[in-house]
Amino acid sequence: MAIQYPYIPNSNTDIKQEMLDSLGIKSVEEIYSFIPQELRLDRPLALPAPMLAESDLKRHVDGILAANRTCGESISFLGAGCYDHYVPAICDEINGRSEFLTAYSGDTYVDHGKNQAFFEFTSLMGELLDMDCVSFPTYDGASSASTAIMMSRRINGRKQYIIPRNISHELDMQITSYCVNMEKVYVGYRADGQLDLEELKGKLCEDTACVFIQNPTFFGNLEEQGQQIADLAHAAGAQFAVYADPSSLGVIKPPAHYGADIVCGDIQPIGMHMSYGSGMGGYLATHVKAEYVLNYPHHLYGIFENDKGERGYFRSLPERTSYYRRAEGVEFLGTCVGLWAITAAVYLSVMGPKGMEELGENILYKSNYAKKKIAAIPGVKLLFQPSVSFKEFVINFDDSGKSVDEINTVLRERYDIFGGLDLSKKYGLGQSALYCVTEKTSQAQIDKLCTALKTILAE
Amino acid sequence: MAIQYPYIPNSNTDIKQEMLDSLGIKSVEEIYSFIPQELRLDRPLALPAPMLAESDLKRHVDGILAANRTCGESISFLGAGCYDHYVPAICDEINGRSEFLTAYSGDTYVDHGKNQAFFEFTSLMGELLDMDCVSFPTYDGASSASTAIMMSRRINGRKQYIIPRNISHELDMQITSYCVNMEKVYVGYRADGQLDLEELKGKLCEDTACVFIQNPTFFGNLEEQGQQIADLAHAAGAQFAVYADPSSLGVIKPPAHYGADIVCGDIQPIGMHMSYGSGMGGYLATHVKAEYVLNYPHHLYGIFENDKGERGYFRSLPERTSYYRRAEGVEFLGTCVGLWAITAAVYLSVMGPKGMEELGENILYKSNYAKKKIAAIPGVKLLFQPSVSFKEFVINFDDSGKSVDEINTVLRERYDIFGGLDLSKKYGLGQSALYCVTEKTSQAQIDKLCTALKTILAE
Amino acid sequence: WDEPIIFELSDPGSRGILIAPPEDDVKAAAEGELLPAALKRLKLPALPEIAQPQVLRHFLRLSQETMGQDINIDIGLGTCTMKYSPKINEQFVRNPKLTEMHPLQDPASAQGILKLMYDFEQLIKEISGMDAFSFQPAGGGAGIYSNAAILKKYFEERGEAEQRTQVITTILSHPLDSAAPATCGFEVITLMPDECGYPSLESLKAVLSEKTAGIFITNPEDTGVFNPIIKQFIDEVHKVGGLCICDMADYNGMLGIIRPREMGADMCHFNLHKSFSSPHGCMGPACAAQGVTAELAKYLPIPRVTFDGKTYGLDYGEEHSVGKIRQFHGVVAAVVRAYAWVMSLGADGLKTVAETAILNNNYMMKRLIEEVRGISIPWSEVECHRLEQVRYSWEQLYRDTGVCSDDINRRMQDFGFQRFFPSHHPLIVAEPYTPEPTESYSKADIDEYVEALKHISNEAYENPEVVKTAPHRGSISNVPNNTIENPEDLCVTWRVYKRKNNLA
Amino acid sequence: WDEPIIFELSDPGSRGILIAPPEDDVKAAAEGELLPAALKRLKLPALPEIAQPQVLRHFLRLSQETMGQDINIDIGLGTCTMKYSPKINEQFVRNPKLTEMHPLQDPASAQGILKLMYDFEQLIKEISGMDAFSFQPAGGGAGIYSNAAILKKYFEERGEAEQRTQVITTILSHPLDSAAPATCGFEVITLMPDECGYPSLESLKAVLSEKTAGIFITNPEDTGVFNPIIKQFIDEVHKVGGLCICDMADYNGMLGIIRPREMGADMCHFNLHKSFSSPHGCMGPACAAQGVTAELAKYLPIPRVTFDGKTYGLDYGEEHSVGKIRQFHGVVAAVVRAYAWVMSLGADGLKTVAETAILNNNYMMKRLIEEVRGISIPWSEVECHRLEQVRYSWEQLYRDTGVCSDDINRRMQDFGFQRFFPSHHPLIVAEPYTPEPTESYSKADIDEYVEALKHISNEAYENPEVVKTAPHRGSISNVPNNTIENPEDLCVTWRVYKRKNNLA
Repeated sequence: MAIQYPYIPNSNTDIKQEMLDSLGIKSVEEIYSFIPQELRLDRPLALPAPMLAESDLKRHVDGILAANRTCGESISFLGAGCYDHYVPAICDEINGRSEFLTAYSGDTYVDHGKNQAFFEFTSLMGELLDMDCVSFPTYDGASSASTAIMMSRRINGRKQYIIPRNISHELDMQITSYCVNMEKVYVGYRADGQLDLEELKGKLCEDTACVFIQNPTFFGNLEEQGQQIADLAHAAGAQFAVYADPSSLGVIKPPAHYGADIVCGDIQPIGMHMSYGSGMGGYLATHVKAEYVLNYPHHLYGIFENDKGERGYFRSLPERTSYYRRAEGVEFLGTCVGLWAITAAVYLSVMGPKGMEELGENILYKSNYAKKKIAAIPGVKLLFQPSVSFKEFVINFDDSGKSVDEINTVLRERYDIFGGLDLSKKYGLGQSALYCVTEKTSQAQIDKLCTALKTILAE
Repeated sequence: MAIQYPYIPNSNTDIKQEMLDSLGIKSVEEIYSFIPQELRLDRPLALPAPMLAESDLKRHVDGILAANRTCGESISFLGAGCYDHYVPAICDEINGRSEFLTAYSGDTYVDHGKNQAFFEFTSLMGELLDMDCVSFPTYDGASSASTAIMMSRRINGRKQYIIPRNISHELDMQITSYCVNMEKVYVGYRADGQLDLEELKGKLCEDTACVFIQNPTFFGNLEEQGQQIADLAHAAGAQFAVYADPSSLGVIKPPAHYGADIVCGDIQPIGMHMSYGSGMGGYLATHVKAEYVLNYPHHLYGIFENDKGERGYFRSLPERTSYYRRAEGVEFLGTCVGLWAITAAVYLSVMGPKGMEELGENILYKSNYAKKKIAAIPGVKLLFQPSVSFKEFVINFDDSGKSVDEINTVLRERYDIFGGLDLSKKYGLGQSALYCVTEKTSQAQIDKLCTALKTILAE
Repeated sequence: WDEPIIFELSDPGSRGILIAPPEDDVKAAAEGELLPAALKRLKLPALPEIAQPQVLRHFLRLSQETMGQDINIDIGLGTCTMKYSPKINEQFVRNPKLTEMHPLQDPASAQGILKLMYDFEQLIKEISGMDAFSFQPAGGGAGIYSNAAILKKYFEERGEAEQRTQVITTILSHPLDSAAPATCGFEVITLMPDECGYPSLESLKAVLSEKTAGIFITNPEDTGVFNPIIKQFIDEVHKVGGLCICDMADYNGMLGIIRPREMGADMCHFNLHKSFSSPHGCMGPACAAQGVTAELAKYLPIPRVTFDGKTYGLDYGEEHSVGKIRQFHGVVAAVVRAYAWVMSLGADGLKTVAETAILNNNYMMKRLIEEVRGISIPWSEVECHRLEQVRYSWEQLYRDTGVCSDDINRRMQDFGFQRFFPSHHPLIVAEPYTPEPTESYSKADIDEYVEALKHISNEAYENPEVVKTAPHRGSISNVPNNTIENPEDLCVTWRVYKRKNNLA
Repeated sequence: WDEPIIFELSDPGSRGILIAPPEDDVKAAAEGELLPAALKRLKLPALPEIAQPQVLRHFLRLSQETMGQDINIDIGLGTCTMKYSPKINEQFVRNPKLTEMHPLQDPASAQGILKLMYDFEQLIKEISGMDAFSFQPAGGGAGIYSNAAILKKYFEERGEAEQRTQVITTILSHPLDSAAPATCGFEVITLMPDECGYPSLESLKAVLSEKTAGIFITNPEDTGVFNPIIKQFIDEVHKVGGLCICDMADYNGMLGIIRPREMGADMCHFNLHKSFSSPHGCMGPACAAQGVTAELAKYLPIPRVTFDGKTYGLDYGEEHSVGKIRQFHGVVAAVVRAYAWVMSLGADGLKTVAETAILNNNYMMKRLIEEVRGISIPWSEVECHRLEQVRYSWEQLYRDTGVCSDDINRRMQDFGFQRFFPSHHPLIVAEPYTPEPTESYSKADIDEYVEALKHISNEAYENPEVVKTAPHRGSISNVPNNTIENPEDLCVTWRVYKRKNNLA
């Protein structure tokens, strides 16, 4: 007898027959027999034998994943865009709810709850960013950064975008992939990691669509000249776009406070597990002005009230979007990260203002402690001093005569420590590594790292 | 400032003050000041400093549990009443639903869904057991066994219960704890593990309330004389109560088919994780006759229909219960295992008749294979041959000169195998161990055990 | 949802999950039939046959038709201590490091869970003042029973078993304080309350004798009335040689304030699924932590967790123990949750729990009495002290309007609340209503709840029909005739229902 | 539930979770302020302050007001492939062995996940016939964009970038087959269908030229109409030197039957969150598996997973690659689920998926056309071949009754169904309706769904008001005036709403 597949109710032999009978045919093949033979596969797919029993499948997949060594099992100092923050249990509880997990594009009425959660996400982000317009989140921070830049172009019709050299290479590459037909102009940074304002002045011109910075920068230090950069950009008629880490905004000024017009970044730090990069999601925010609003490619969930006082949520101004206008729409818009929007909403709701503040403070203290302690190790140099850094900082090992690759290998193999990201290839910083600490990193872990580094560098 | 506890909304300083004000008092202590000082604790509790941050708590508890070595990590042959069956993901999904997890005693209207799930549990068990009356499940199989015996006494007013010597010692102890003011009479078994019918005949008398057997017996073999035992018990005017493993009933005759009047057992095998014994739950079933029905201590969820054709579920005949009649009720009735009732309902629904049959067949084949292979190892003897066994069987090591304790220690320390339960202390079977295989046990695991035993016994 | 019974979803032949066939070698090892014909089931059980998505959908819908504490302001279910069960604790009990543990593993491979159980015993010893605990009883009733079993064993060992056959309780103690000792073979004597809501010392003295084995007492009583002379009660029982067993199931208002030790208890039990936040799980699995004095420790169920300063172990010594109350170690998952909960709060946190529960209850009590027409509090004439819960009466409202407590209860659902608990039997208070606003509810929650009661009370006075015919917005509407006279009309399985209704 | 906005639940001072303060030594290491005044946030963000039980309850209630595939017969959302996402796969992606993996870990510590990604690439290569895959695009749109980026890069490397600026698509291909290439800088030419429902070969030939970079085509088209001359289309494009990019997002009816390879595709993408069962998650996270021929493999986004027969690694070589389409490795969790799903079914199972999807759709189509008044199928005059979905039209019903597709859609909710998907824009079919009864639905599900449509159609003819004023049993009722004229009236945050409505 044919296999009766648990996921396929109508693989049931009798029922299938009943349905075929009602259609007056003998096999499903008759339905698609109109498709030319040359298009059809004339053999079964050559796939491994299936694991039909769920228990076999579980053993198999768990077995594969068991070969991973995780950041929970080891001690990790990796960041660089994806962060090991604590995920409150309630976040997992809500995003694991069958209803949210398996809903899709239902609108105002049927998915009222989902839409309210989306509206709450944009509203909560609005408070965190102190901005009035926040869109449905997109694929990742790099996507929202790309849109921030292209949005600038759409606003002012200019072609160039200025980005700093202390930007993430991966982020840079992705912006390049998306901002086609635009010109990238780099601006350098000083030894303390602050943007080189003089160079910026020289690069700004009447074709500058926007100035884009990361704050904290990719190297972890905070950019302190936000307002000056804003002023320079605005004076040149350009937009000022800032990529900001939401986990920093309980203690650090939101970009809107130093003149940013467009704010973007990644919501992974606020409630999403890393999951080998699965947890990324991009947010984008602006003021509510027509030139911005009409240049979002994303859904904008607006609130409305009927005469019974019931509130509903609609996708507003949909005529902008590629779903309505195809090639003429604002960029393209696809399935992004709705579940992460809801999760971030839960995260911000449960954290509240005090939670975000304490989170930020915790991380500030930890980075400060780690930096001080590491700086004391012979053969090690901290870069971008004396700038304040948040969560990440760069250690240079040039004086030690050892490569980051060597050091990281020993850290991993001997100490079960994942060292910071190797920056030696792309950033012109010699043998440097980007170290990250979060509120999950304990003093004991930092101390263990220092002891290990001391030993390794002394060998 | 006082800690604002996340789990205690009104620890909020301002709100607490507002509430105190509305009561016209200065502190909560004023409310309970009427309680004599001698009753009150005059110092703070001496407890460890709390882990107020959820992330600290998680690290702490995960750290403690990490010291466990589980049956998933090792290879386990432990059974003896708690079994490592596969738990379908859908069972965990449903019993993890907030609504089910945190509901309690809501009745007909508000908890309609829960009540329907209970009714479905009893209905599904009814089919599995081929019996018409099934109660809300109780603490564990031993509890339901105790009630089966006490129910017999309530029915026929007799005082003795006959149990076989091949009963689980833990089960026996628990029955003894509950069946107070009754007399226990043991009946022996033959070398092949079957009940000694001659002895039974001799023990049956006019004071026999019931004959109670486990099938499969504690030693894993099947009792083949069910009908004869039933006939003997009935001829003596006694009830016949059978403790049956629900995971066996897809292939093995339910006790009702060989004359059982009362059927009981544990539902842990059908959908519950072992969780160090947390997953136990007792079922109890009979025919729908007044003498049985009125002697259940448990809730009985009946179905009713209103004139709109809507079905509702009520606790039927509640006047029986101790909740209504206190000391005069049928035994006592408390909070038992509602969540496991729902889980077992999901399990049986997803397994269906074919699933239960295949499960049973799989286990029969595995035990057969394991027994044959182990029997071939020098120094080892299988007990209770040639009886057919289901899931468990007893290996005797007397000829090897080694104790079960020694063998199990080596198995665990050197091979990462949890050997069968040591029977050497309570059962008069010499150096014997009770081995268990389930559908999760792979051939490779059985083979590994055999290789290990061969090596150990040859040392 | 108008969800059919699961059997109605059956499509014969469909499968919800597949089971791996045995390996080829395993199959080949079989010679002939594996089962004698006499043992073989002849006809497969008539379980439904349903594909997996449909099974999932069915039970998800039933879950949505269930009002868990998580989803509603569950103030109504008094004596149940409906409080927040933190979600992080669910992660702990769903960790394979717990779920895949067999209870009979060698302690060497179970050091984690044994340590946790041992450590929790130390915590709850301090919380209660008692000297030793067992977590084996799998529910409040089992905890009381286990205490009764120790009581019996204690007098057996002293040779007084024949003599000490009587147990005393109060009518407003939990019914199981009566039923469980009775099941254990004791004769139960029940004291009635006087005008203060608890029995007088005189009424106790009147029944004490050399036959007295002990007293099983809930305090505060089921009504929320705290018996302030509890210590005298206990002293009197001790004087005649009896033991005192305190039912601490509803301990939520006393954490860090009052301990059974100071009351003089010899034994007690705490429901970990109530005050200690393990979720109720649609009535279990649960755990009663059974606490006793040092003298009685040897009688606790086996096995007991031991610690030699280095390694955790299990003591299966049967000599004095009452034996087994539940298989293995009880509902260890509840212990894990309770441990995590206590560790998340500490001493100050626990006292805040109790004080907030008391504050919430007294705040709500004030609002109800002052603002809701037709409600009253029995035994409040002299003075009205209540800790964490109150038994109210709707008697006045019923007299005025004909709307009874049960009507109001059904109407509560229309406002999105779980039903309320009226009272245990016997119904000493007329038209009873027993809510318990635990520390998990905000002031806004309580206010919303009170407003609903006000609204319903007003309806009762102005438009009683709407209350009497409730619920109007539930999964089903009022189902009359839900009682059966003849026990053989009982219908607790679909098979019987089908037979009665001539369904296929 | 009448659930307030989360901000309305705020009680200033309350905490939902606490954060551990830094260790004492860590704190002591700080000298003075950690932040320069210029960087410091002066006022805390005005997030709500709510205790944890209330936050949980709020979002649980919102979840219950959301109609996921799990909970309803989600046939309506055509082109979305709403199918069962097996629960076991959620256990895999929630395993800490995945959730706690950082994407930049040394491959030596990530052999498990790399093996799984590598193995899934082998599986989907065979399923599609394509030679290489990237799982980096995090949604269908990103997959199309990534293909457009390769198209561009390909011609750049051949020095034809200036010349080949045109991309062709069909009006009934997914809108993003037009929008994504346009975002990538291509000029888009759109073909219109002829009377068969797809464009004629002549119309294609008319727009092909040396400017043609490629064609982006969905087949079956958005309407469920399968273009049987797809191979000729592709051959013609190849003839002028263009590449063919097949949008396989809706592949559910073709698994094991038709592959992009045999069509002649140079590139394609599959939505793992559709045909391959990864759940939709309220619109993502998602994954488009991007497949290309061997010739184009070097252009795929980096990093790519490698295997040397022993060890899995990552190749970050940038030389030919289009670079990054999404950070890191894409939504790996979707790959894990898709891998598990394919391994649970195998070759026969996948073909059963496709054939059952086709059977379900054709069965439903027959019932709808024969039994439901006012519905019709455009382009069915000549012959009516549909695979896994159909675009219907309610035009007749609208003409007869004035009830439009949107009215019916709102009414569906009253019967417990998710809304249906009408059509992508532009609305070529009047009063469109596009359901997709995937293989996850039973015959009984489909019958129940059809009955509801019949019922509503009858209502439209007999009592149109009830349909027009729907929904009647939803979380909210009809909300009129939901469009805004002035973009600056946009209100997507609570802060703006409060300001507009003068709320505190």
